[in-house]
Amino acid sequence: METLYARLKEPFGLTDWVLQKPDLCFVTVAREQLRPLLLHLRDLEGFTHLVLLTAVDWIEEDRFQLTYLLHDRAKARDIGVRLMLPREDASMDSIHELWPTAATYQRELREMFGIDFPGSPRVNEDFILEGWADLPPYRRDFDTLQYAHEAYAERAGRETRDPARHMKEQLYPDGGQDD
Amino acid sequence: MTEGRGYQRMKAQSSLKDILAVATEFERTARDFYADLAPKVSKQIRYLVEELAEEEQRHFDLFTQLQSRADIEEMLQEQVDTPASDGRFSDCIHLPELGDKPDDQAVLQYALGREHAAMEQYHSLAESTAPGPIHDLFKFLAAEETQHKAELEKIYYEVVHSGGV
Amino acid sequence: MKDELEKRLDRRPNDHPQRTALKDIPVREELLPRTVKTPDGQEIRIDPLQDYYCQAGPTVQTPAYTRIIEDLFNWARAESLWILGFGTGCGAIEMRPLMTPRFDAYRYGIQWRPTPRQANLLVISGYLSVKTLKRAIRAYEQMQNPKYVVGLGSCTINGGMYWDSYNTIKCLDEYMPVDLYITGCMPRPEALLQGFDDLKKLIRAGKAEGANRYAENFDWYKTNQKRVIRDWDMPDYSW
Amino acid sequence: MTEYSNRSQYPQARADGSLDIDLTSGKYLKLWQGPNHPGITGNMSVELTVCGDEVVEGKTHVGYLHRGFEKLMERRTFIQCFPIVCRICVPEPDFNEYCYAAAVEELAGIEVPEKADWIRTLILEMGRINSYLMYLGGQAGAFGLGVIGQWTTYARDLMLDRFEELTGARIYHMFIMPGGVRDDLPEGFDQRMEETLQEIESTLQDVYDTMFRNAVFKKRAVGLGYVDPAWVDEYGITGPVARGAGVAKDVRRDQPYLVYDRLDFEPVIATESDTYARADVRRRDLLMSVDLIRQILARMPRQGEVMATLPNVLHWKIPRGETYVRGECSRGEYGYYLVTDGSGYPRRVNVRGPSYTHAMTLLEKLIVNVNISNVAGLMVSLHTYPPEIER
Amino acid sequence: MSVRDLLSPFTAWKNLFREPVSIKDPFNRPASERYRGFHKNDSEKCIGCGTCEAICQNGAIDMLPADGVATQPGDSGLRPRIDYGRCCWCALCVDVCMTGSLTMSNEYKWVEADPDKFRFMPGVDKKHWDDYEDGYRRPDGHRLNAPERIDMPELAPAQRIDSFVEMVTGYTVEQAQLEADRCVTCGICVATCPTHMAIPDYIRAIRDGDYERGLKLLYDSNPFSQICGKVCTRRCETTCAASHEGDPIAIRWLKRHITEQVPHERYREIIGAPGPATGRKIAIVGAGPAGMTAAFDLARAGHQVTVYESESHAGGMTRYGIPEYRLPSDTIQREIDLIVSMGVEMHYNTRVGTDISMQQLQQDNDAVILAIGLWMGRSTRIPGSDHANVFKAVDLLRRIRDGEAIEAPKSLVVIGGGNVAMDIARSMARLQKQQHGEIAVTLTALEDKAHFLADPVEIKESIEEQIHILDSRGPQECVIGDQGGLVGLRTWKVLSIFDEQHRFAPSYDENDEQLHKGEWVIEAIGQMSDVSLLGEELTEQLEWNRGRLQVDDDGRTSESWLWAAGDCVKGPDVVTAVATGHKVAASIEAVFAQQEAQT
Repeated sequence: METLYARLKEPFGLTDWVLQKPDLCFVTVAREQLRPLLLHLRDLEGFTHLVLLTAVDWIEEDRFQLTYLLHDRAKARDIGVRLMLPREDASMDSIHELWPTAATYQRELREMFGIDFPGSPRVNEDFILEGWADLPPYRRDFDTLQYAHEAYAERAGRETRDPARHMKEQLYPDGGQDD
Repeated sequence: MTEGRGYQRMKAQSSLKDILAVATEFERTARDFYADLAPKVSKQIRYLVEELAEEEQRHFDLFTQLQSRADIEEMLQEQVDTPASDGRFSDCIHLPELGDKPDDQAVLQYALGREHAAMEQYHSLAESTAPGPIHDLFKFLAAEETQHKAELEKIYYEVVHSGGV
Repeated sequence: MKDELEKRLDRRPNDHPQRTALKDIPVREELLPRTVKTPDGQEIRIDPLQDYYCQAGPTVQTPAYTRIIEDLFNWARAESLWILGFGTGCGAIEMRPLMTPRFDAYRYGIQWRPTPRQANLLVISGYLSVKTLKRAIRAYEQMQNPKYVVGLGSCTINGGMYWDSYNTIKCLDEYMPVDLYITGCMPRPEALLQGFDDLKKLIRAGKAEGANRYAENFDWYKTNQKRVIRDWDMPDYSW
Repeated sequence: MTEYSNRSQYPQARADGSLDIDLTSGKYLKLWQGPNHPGITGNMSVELTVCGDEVVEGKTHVGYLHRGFEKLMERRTFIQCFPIVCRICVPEPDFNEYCYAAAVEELAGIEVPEKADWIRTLILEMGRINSYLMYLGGQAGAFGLGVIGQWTTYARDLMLDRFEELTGARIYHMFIMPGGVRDDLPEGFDQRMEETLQEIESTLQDVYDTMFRNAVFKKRAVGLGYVDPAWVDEYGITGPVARGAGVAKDVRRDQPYLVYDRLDFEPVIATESDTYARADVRRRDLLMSVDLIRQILARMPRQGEVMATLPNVLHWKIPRGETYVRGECSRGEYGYYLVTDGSGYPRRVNVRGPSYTHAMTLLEKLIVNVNISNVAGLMVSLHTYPPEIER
Repeated sequence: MSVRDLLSPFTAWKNLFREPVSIKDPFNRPASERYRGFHKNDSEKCIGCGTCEAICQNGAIDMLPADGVATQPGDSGLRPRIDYGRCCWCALCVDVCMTGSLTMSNEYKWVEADPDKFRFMPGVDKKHWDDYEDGYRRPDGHRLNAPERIDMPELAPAQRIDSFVEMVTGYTVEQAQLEADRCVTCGICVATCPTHMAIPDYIRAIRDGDYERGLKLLYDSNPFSQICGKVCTRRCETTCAASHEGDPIAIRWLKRHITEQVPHERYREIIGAPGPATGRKIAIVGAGPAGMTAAFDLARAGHQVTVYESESHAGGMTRYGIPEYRLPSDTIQREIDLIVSMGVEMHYNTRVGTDISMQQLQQDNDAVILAIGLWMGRSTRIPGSDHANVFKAVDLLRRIRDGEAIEAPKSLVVIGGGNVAMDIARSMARLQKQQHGEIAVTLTALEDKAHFLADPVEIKESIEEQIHILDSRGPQECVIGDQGGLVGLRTWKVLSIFDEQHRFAPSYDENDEQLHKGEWVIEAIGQMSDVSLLGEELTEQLEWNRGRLQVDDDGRTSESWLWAAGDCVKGPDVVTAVATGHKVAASIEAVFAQQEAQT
């Protein structure tokens, strides 16, 4: 894996190399280098299988991380290619012609993160959700609990007490130094 | 009251009536002793002395009532074997030197010794009287004193053995 | 009844600032009136909403017979629980052992049917996503009266482990009348049998009145349904 | 490959690749199979456009079982995620438990006791048997052989009894915890397991006689849903579907995890690459799992801990990192991509089940030209579970 | 296709001759022994800590008051109520249960028409599965939180025995993090702490690495946090939820850790400056923890506080009663300096009653606080106890802390089984080691080892330091030799100390008599207050309650201007003294506020 990185580092401008375990490493690549890198990995390095394509929302850094995980069966190894996208109006080039399955991943990312992949088949069709009108739910700024509270009825009659506060009320209502 | 007199009386007389008289005397002197002591001790421990005095007063009242009852006159004439090992009872009638300003520990120690002697004495008196009201009285008194002693010991432990931190 | 239901459920306002305006939901393509050419070349006009669906709402079914007859009917109903084979959630996986020799529900007059028209018992086997709720309502409405609903698993009762999920409903009885709940995650086949047995008792006692409740409070149920099914693109009543 | 099609009726492709289907032409009919349909694998649906009784286009629709696990996990602590992951895949929940636990252990640097690894392997193989038994029933049922499902469900239930006594639950076992497994094998487990295995073997023999050597099944399954070996990488095909196409892809052998490197087995393959071949691969794989369980019980250590010491799970934080953990489940490669950010909650979890590619792109490709009556059989032959697509 | 393919399926007919596999009675089929079915809770064992609620990812558990369960120290009085409309039977609640009270039965059938009925309080709401034997319980050794405490590093016995250098070295950040990690944040301990420190919160601050927040939390409720971090009697740890199935959290050491992590010069800034002056004057008698706590509170409120202390340094018993190896002087000094920096005026070497009268204090101030502690050692008053070589522990400890050169005897006997006894025994052992190279300290106590009043850690460390501990020995006489020198202590074996009613009633075995040789005998059985400073008149005016000053809940005496706090009211214990100090200060504030309102 180290030799692979050493070989690809310069030509593709790879950064943040992490060897997570002997058969899995992660690298970060710039947007314009992604396609050449994936092609190189697929056609010349044996990473023929797109294991998954997904995103991570680093909302504090105002960006999405796309992770393309490729697998090389002959050598039993994986490489995770990270790509950082600005969160605002996130859009990325589709890779569905490299792997047809990517279209499904891209549909999901479009729906769940709001990341667009122009040109990807059926990318704007509803995939999992139906009639969704809120923020894309996998975004960090979407609060599922709050949404659930507001959208769905819940059974009434639930209440709970904090043990420490309850003990204060029961045992030393006025005597506490710490409120 | 001087040393030995009570003991002599106890030895010499062995009718129940006389025994009761000694016992009454015993309780009375104690009561007076505590009552006299109360104003002398510091206010913080006065409760202790006052409580002791009250306790003795109760016993004293009990004996006085008993002696004034006519129905047991006959029984009082009965002779009993006075216990031989009863030195402490009369010892304790003797007033101790608690000093001018005794502290709580000193008072407690005195009271404890006294209760112990009384307890043993009543116990053996109960053993040597035949079943009947007098026997029951001594048994009652023995139990009273035992309990009293236990209470005092608890107080003693709490007051003196605070354990330290 | 409606008030009681309202009271039981902790109502929350439907509109909140976070929610953006609804997408403009068009009626499904299949529901649009259209002209179709049949294989033999004939052109026919189809208006699905008119032609495929009933315009009237559900009606309350009152016992039409004497007590004895009604009891006999209820006995017959109780002994023929025909379940719609619609596995809405994970609980469906315990239906298969139930229907196969080991637990053999058939011996209790319980069997699976493939279409709503043949079934009288809708088993909601666990959580319902909003997307499935929409289909479950249609399936329920298409079932013949008298019909029953059993909620299976804790998630039908109060959301279960999906209590904070944005995509599942929490209280099933908010959206359709439930006759019985069986708790568990998931309930075992034995618990299901127990539940069906209890349902039989309810039916025999004439107390499984869910379908009538639905008809009586149709508007209330519809309002609740439409509150969560944001792309309501079908007729209000799918009979 | 059997030729079903009469291409003269077929719609032409538009410039963007989609088909030019005019519903008003009367030539085509839109037919929804599912979600409420006996021939569907779980709660999903396929939107079929048919021409006569032949499918010209099929679109998979999922989302009926979506609960948003990946989102829910982001607001649960690492231990709180453990009970919910198994719900992602109902028929074979243990893979979720294992992959999640392994990913957490890797990022948190927890060493799992050896015995726990053996028990985990045992559970995963037991789960595989369950899943295959369910598949066989489904596959036969899709072609009208109802009795097979009765038998296999019974056999599966016996295995569920073993699960129950080992893990304390029938379906959602919640037994493989980050750090190890909950408990040791119960007293007399080996004996009862052996009896169960024998019953399963006998059932499988019956299944072989009545299904695999059945003219009806052969007639319908042979040649249906041909998968070209060249598609394996292109479409991300894994597991029995790939092995049925002659590609000996098996994570247990390729990248051994748990104790698979200490067990004797070879990936089962077939070359015909049709529905029959895939069914047969699964049947033989099932027998191999029976053998693996015997190997595990014969070789596993009987002494020692089954759980590592965990920090206080209530405020368990894991340093920033990311990893991917995979395993070979009955449908193919199951994987968890876990990202942590140093907090007490996962930053992101992505669950990659084999059905994700099988039921979407691959099914949509294979379904074209298939007779409507065979759609169910084809879907089952890919052995897809919708909840792992949409989670 | 072959003929075989047509015939083979007919083998299915053989099942005609098979026994049916159907379960005859599926309604009464017990689940497996380990089955995770419906919950059971041993309500007696449960302490209502709410850890089950905390771990439940389904939000299925509520903590609510239960009928017949009282709130008391160590038990919140709450019990879990489980919503079976939420539960997923993962049993994390059982695994994490701190007392092992929560288990599961193997019952699994529950059908209801009313969905609201699926909420119940196991163990309180009776269910038919409550007495089921089978069902899931946490397997042995299966723990979701480390049951063992992180050991506090300390000097080895050989290193510490000849010096008064502080023996405990304090947690490293890593150790403290690990120990803080064990806390389940239930807060049961808060009620037990006399001053109700925000224990779970400051432990959380350690986990977060936010020591300044932690320090702020400490000083919000305890201006003796550095001292309590070292010598607190830590009653909180006795009610710690973790103590039920493991070691309690080392709350004291974690408190100490916070105080050590924040630079001392930052303290004042974090704690905050005193408020604007009010012109009110308060005199405090005694610069111990109670007095100084009240001084801290009142000075921070802007009042003018003067403290009168008969010794040359402040700190009270923490300085003069606790040996240096447990509590170094500079720790005390830092604490005192911090309090004084709030604007407290100190008068050292000033004995009230002698140098200044109570009446004077009353005249000069708006309020007076008595915080005089328990400074007089009790004596057993057994025969011989008035010998010159019979000492009282408090007196000796004070002399040692004062720096007085004490010539240790070659051998000595200590009477007492409390912490003071351990302190003096260990102090004298150090002196012996320094002066003679040999240790010969015998410690006798009435109690048996299981009932020693001293902290078990103290006992363990004493034994490590070669103190010869004899339990169940009742002192009878300090034996004086022919030459008038002390020979040792004669004791009887204690058969029992308490009677059936748990009252003190020692009974002795007079046949088991022993003589413990010792040139000195040191009595460490108890202490009392020296109330003589009040003067006869004030003593008579005040109300007393069984030997102690009678005070109301806020520490106010029967005299409206006089409050009392600390060991002389309730003790002896540093943290209790702090708590009463706070109380008194708050009471005075309230009285002032009332007076303001009236004028």
